[in-house]
Amino acid sequence: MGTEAMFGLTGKDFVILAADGQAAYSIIRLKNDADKIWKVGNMLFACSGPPADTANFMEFIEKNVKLNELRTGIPMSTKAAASFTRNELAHALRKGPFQADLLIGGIDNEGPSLYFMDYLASSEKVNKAAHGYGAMFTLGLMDRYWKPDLTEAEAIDIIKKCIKELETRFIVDLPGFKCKIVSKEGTKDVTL
Amino acid sequence: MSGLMEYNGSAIVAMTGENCVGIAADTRHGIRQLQTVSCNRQKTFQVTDQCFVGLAGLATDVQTLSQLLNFRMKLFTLREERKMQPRMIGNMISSMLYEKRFGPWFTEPVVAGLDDNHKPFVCAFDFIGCLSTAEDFVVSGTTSEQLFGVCESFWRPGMNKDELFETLSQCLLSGVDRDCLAGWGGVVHVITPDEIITKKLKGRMD
Amino acid sequence: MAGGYDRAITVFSPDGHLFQVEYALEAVRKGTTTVGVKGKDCVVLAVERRATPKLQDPRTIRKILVVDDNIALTFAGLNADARVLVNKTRVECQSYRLNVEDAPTVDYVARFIARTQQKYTHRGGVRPFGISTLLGGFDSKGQPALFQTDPAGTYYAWKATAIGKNSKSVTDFLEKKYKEDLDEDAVRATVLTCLREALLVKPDATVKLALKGLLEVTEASGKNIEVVIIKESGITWMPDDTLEPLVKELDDTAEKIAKLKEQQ
Amino acid sequence: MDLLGAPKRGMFRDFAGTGAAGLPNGCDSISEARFALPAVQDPATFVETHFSPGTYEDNGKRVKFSKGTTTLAFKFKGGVIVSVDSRASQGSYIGSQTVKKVIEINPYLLGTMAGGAADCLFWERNLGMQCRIFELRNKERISVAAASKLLANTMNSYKGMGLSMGTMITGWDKKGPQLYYVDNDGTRLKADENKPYFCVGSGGTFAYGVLDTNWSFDLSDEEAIELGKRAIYHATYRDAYSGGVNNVYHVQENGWVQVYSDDTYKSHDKYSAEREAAANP
Amino acid sequence: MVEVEEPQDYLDVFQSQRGGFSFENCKRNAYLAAQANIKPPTAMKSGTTICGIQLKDAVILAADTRATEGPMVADKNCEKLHYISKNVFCAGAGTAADLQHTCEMMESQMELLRMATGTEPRVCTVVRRLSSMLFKYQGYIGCALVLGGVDVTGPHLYQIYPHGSTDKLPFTTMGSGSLAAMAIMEAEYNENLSIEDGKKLVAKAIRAGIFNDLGSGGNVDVCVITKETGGAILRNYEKPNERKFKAQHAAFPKGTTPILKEEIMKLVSVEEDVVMRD
Amino acid sequence: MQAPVEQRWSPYADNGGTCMGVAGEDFVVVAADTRLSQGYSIHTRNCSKVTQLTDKCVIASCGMKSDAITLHKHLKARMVMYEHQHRRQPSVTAIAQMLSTTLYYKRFFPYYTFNVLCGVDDEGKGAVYNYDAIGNMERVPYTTSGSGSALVMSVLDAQIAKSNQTIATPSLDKAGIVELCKDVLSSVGERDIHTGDYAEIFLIDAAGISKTEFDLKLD
Repeated sequence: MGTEAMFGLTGKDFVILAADGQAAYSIIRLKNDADKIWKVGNMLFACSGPPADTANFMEFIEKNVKLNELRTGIPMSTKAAASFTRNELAHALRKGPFQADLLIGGIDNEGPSLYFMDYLASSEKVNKAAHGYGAMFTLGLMDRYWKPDLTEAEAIDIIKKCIKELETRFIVDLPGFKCKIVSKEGTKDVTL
Repeated sequence: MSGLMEYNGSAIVAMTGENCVGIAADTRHGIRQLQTVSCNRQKTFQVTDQCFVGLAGLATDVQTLSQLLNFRMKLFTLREERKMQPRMIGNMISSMLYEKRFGPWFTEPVVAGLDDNHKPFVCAFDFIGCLSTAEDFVVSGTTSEQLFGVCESFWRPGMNKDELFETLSQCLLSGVDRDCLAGWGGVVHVITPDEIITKKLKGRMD
Repeated sequence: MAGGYDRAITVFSPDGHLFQVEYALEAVRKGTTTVGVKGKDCVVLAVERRATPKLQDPRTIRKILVVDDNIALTFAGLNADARVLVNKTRVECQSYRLNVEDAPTVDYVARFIARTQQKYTHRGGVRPFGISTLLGGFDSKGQPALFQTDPAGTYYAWKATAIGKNSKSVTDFLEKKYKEDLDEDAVRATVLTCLREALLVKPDATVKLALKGLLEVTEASGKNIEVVIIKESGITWMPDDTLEPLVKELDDTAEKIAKLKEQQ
Repeated sequence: MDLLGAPKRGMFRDFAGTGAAGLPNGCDSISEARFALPAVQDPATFVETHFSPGTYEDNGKRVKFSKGTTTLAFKFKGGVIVSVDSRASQGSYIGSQTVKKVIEINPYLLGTMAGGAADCLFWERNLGMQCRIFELRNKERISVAAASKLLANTMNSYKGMGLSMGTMITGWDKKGPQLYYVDNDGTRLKADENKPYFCVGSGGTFAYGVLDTNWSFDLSDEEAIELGKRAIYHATYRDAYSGGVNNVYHVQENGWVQVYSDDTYKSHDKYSAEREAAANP
Repeated sequence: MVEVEEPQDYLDVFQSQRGGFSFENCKRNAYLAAQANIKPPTAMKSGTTICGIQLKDAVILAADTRATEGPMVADKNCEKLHYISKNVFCAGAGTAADLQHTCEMMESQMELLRMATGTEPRVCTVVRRLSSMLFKYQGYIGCALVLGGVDVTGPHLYQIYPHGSTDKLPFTTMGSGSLAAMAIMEAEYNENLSIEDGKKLVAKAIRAGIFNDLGSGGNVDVCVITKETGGAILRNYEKPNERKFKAQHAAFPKGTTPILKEEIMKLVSVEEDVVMRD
Repeated sequence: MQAPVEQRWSPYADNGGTCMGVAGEDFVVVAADTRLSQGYSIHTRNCSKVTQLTDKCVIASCGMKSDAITLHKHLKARMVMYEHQHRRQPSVTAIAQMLSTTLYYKRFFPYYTFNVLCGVDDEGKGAVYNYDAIGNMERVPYTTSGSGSALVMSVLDAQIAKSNQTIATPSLDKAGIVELCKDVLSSVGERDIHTGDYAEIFLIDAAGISKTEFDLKLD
């Protein structure tokens, strides 16, 4: 379980994802503004794990989703993207595993959907999710404050609470949190 | 790193000359090989007017043993009211180490001194007290391989105190320059019948 | 002629021809007419769509294919071959983006397609691709560029060109017409910038030129013409409602010219 | 749906790196040379046990690769400064004090060497070849991002085979000065926007201390070069596995320039004299 | 069991010690090894070639003089022939420190025995005491000894292994060079050799070990023990390995080594007190 | 009970021995002992570690003799191929780079050899190259490899590079360097059990390659 934190929530008509900005090598922080939330088609994939695995896996997924879009001419649904990603991860598990934990957020005619997926390629559609040590501190908090049809403001407030909680309780200082929202209009950055 | 002896890193060499004897040691104190804590670490201890003991190896044992040695020397002088000769100091250290045969101190001592008729005596030990004397030079520490090579080439019989000093310090410095764990300056003691010359060497600080 | 050599595989005939490749070029000449014109900051591709049977859903016949975010490709020749070649090209473009973290330039894509086509003229047991392609996109300096590739595996850059049925007459027409447009660009550029949103309301000269070229050889109706404008910002299809009047307007000019010729 | 040719993990690939996907223009391996493999079930473990650099007890064999170092590079207004030490140590024995740890890939690209010296030398020379071929094919210089990606893909396809390499790829391309960190498990990081620098090697932590406190984007060229020297001096002073000569390069618009190369012995004298002068003016 | 209370300061530690091994550091060293998974260093070992022959009325032992620390020659001229008593000597191979101290201990025990019984010690007594001690320590004391002597019952030659097993033999070799030496012994030994021929034989056997075994080298030490004269160690009986080439390096010019500080302490021999300087 | 130790068959052996190379202005001196040993026993006292590759270049390899033989054979074959292709002998610098990549191609099953490549380069200057087992190459004024290398290097630092000496002393001429090599090898012979018997010294200069032998201790 790397010293990273990422969490996500579904709102009324959007999904919000947040992730820390640290890329570390043993005890040294090499980068503190790493963007771990990838834009794939019109979905958001938050990916944590060793930078080599996350970068390689996410680029592979991103390009293949784009390829599918070019081929079929229709953008991929979140459900399809999640299952494609799961299959890739599961397939790689036996050959050269990628250590990558994922949160997949997207919106389509099924409404906003958030998928939790760990590096062993188990996948689950959820309303709130978190990875890494971050999960241990924030899942309780998210359970407490999440309610259906959250507005963007409310969701951002919960995310801020989670980050504050990490700052107070987690011994490791995680810098440069980034937060993004995906909605019908597309994806946008949220300044915390 | 592999051994406890290489946990801190050290280089000690002692050489005989014409009615004089010299002992030199590096001054680095490093921990876990990487960090250099300080560069004026004492690794040679004067035990009598004309005899020094150098201790290489695990820094904590070096300190513990030096205090124990100090205590045993004082006790001997109180009881016998005479100066311990270098050879006898050697035997004492040998039995002190061998006593801990199965739970040893991780240090490899070197003794260098002049006995009462100004005859130079040098000897070295392994960490369980096997005493080995030599006519020319003895070495100890993580830099022993390099020091063996250099001393074997540069030592020659019948050196006066100045030649002994130059040869000894050149051996130490060129030896530690090839060892990561030792160096950061050096200290050389040259013992002659009527004086002790102590010099701090300016070595590479990397 | 030196028969017997042109059946199975691409081998040289005694008089130095690769008949399979030449036959492929013949297939291209039978393909639907396709025109490409490079403008100041855009490339326009227009292609004649063969009359679609009533019951067929016109949307599924795509003669202009998107290869990458702002590279489009039209072709003349066998539809199926085109689909296979475009699929390979799309994989190559994504692979390029994966490894270089930058968009592939149109000259790079043209070279890839040409090389792929050439491979199929070299090995036994395979026949060349029966298509020539027109590629519109932007080069590494951000300038628009128009490329053509053909079954032999060669590729060329063009200011404007046409492939497929009676491409010869279209290119002659373009040669005459093309010169003046270039210097008009400065004027049109200013117009274009203020019309950025309403681009389609008053198409610029390049679109007009491409259409006029096409109308030389096809009978004018919005349904059997497909037009695409490739700009830095992306690829946009001309919807039928703007295409129809434009075709109408350009068509009568063709008649006026025809009348003029009669008078001389 | 035939997927994009991503670098396959665990499957052995020819040494040109990642085969089709590796080289953007799809040509396969560059030269016919292949890697010889031991006839053991799992070559990776074989190499790990017998020859992995870094473990000094290669079960008794006196085979030791060079390991331990301090290399750093930082972006600033005047381009990129690369400053390295030159010690190669095999176990606690110093193999050499004059290793050139900045590898001149081509007049516009620099790579640094940390970890296995042979691995860095070979693969960065190989990267130079790949960049040259890219230039010939595309008639323009390869971007630093693409060059570092080529190296990262190569590393990825040899994951677990015991390569040891922590390198920084830097240069000046169309988008200005660039700095990337690539290491042997395929990690590839672009330098931060706010703190665009990396320190790699056993002495890196010491250098980070000096860099973090003194770096600013608006350093003049002289100040930047001085900072590069200073950081490496402190690393060589404190870290046992760094030392020797300090080489400093400056990456500018039209390529890199070596701006300093001298023994850290001199820096020690200079800085301690300065400290004394400051102590009792 | 004598109750030994926990030592408060150094003096107590010294009082409570009554010789023998102290296992004080064992726990700490085990912790160190586990903590930093560090293997304890290897002690100085003497690769060694030693041999002994028993003649009609004498015993001759011989040994080489090389002590090694792994691939390094730590001592080029160490002593492997040990004095146990006037009429009993032994040659040792294995861990150098164990050899030195075990033989010293045996020497003091035999001296005490001689004073107590007023008689010359017998070889078999030494063998019995050595083997029981070595057995007690289960081979952890690494001594492989060739024990020879002439006592009232005549000349005896024994061989003792670290685990405590002993053999009585007319001739024997031990150590890493024992194979080379044994080849010579098997070829040329017979019991009615003269002492002079015996000395030549053992020297030849040791030389075989010196030249063919990397663990052995240096010079040949011989020890002849007879009834009349007792034992006498002929130190460096042969010196076949003088250094062949020694270049005369130009001496380093005076003052060439960079110095930071210099301090000269004149020795004043007024009153004899120990100057303890940190 | 001690954990069971997996005795994996090792394809490698260390046959000991020491070699060294010193580059002068226009000459190179290569010295190596000729003892071939394994563990504590000597295979042979007279087995050369040095192979001549071209008129102006030799290679000395310590470590495992069988790998050294294979490597030297391979290198000699490459020399012949080079001459067929270019109709001249390769320069030392070319050979050096070729050796580096040759070693690296065996990165995953390395030659257990520590090579010192010496020769006179095209500009007539002495050239010595130092390698680790997998091809990390560096051109140096002097170097050494093998079981006694740690003993040799510091002496060369002191006598050639004259590190830590503030008073300049005249540098060694050709004869001086040969003398130094002989002395250094005999010092190693004293202290390293794997080095001894005889030593060969190669002197490469414009005149060509001359070889002399001298004795070390046999113990």
